[in-house]
Amino acid sequence: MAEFLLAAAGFVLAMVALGLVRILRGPAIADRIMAAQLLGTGGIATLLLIAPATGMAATTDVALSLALLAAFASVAFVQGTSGPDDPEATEGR
Amino acid sequence: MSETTLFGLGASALVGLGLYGFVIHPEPLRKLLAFNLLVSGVFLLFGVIARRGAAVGMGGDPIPQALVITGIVVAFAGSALAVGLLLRLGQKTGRATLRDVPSPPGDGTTS
Amino acid sequence: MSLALDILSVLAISAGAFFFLAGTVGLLRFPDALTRLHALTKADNLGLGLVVLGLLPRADGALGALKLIVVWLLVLVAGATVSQLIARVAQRAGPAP
Amino acid sequence: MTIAVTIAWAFDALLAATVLAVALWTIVTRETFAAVVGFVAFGLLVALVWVRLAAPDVAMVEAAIGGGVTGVLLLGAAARLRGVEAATAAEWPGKTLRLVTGALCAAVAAALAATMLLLPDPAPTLAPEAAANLASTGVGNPITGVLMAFRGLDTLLEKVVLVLALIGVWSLAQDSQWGGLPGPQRQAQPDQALVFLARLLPPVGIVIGVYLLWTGADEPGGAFQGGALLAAMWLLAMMAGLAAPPPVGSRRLRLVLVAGPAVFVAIGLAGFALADAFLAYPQAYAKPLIIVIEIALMLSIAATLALLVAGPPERMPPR
Repeated sequence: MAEFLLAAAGFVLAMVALGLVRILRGPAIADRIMAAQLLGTGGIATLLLIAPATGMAATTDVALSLALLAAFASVAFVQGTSGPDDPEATEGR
Repeated sequence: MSETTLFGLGASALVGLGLYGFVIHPEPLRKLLAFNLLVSGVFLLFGVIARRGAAVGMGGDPIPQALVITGIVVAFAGSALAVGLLLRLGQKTGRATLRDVPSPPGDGTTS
Repeated sequence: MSLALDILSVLAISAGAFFFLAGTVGLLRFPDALTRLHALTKADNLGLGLVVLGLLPRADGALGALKLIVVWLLVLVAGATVSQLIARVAQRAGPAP
Repeated sequence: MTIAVTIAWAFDALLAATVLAVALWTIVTRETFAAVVGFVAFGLLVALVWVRLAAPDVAMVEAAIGGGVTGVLLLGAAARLRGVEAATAAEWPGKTLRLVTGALCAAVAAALAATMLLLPDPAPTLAPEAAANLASTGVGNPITGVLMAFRGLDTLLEKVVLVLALIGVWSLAQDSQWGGLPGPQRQAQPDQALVFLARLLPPVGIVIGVYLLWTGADEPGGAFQGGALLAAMWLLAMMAGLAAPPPVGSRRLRLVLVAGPAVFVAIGLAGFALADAFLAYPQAYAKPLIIVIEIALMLSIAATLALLVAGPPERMPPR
């Protein structure tokens, strides 16, 4: 069973790593954010699968904090895309 | 090849990659980004050394691991200071690089 | 009993992994941002959901199971909201060249 | 058995290759914002590597700070520098210089790799010593033991560094704005979906952060991990406009910022009287004292990290 779980983790990692090609190709910033979002979910799934496979229970806690931070980072991406008009609004004074 | 060797080689490559980006990029923000990659590589080398020291039921030597935790936080503090400095630089000079502005004095600084 | 649970785990996790495959293929092959977003949300919700379902019988204790479910719910909520935000970014940018 | 080893090796090789590919892309891509997106992905993958290196404590810190908070800091910088004139082609080093630099960096990497391969084989380790003395601290997580007791001075000084960095960032403010609110003005009408997320996530995040602090005594986790999560949640609320950043002149804010190091120093000085040295804990009270320090540290870390991201004060509070 441990072999199956680790193999599944590897498969999911391979898939989201392939999805990273979208970060590379873009073309729009939204596509890049999507690839990062998929990587976040896939990374969480990978961690959850590794936890019982290796017997390190704390791995689930890593997944837990990652779940919170992935959302946080995605929000920051979206905020960042609306950035160009932001500095002018403040620096114009 | 064991997993520590594999990750050790990867971390070494990461240090080289980060160093290259740090030297080659003209924009300070990209330099900072590359420097963070370099730092990650150094931390991972620590992690590999910690992993090799696994003993008495611990997955790795806890001392290097604790050092890395401290290091990550200090690296972040440094990055935040650097970002503050270069945002100020951008405000002052209107440019995102460190190169001296060759144009007449007062051109880029009076805004 | 434990064999049945093992089979359930394998089936659910395999199905979850398949949705990650589908999500990636969609992200790479679909023509525009909004359809790609559609593919992505399948991986987010169903892929991770099935993986969590498959892992539940193997969770260590109630706390372990609770953590798995919380992870899934967090990703679900964050995924749903962030998809909205991304869709708005994609719309603002208009169809990609 | 061999199948398991093969699968584990394939997994690690895939992970290492992906990390390096993302790092390479982050270096070579033209667009700064896209490079930062790559950097966040990189941070997440490095957290996976830390799990594979059997260091879940570090993985949590890396996920929270390396990818999360540093990523947001750099994203903000990239977004704000977008209107600023970028480097011109003339400022890029020429091809020869790039080749030479590449060769030198490759040499550095090769030297490190060679050192790695030549390390002594029964690797030197302090794990047995840490395990032998862990009982005297009362905590069960060796990393927490090292951070709070064996190398407590490092952790204390690191907290001081954090505060100094924050003073450094604040001192970049213009004189007229000293004591004001950090960061640029946010738009008044944030997205409804974002507001929803920023209402829902922080309560859960606070519970998880406190859980990580609590469990950190015996399992992986601790003040750093919990504090970084709390910082992320606070920043999320700030982004959605639900929480205004506090004015940097606020006395209460400054109290929170120095609470962690102050409690640490106070208990450390008490160590002269109660035990026999600075930062020594009397054995019977070691664990409660460590937890008190960690609680204060977590609050200070959370506030300091979030304010480091928020940046120098740039506007006066509305009156």
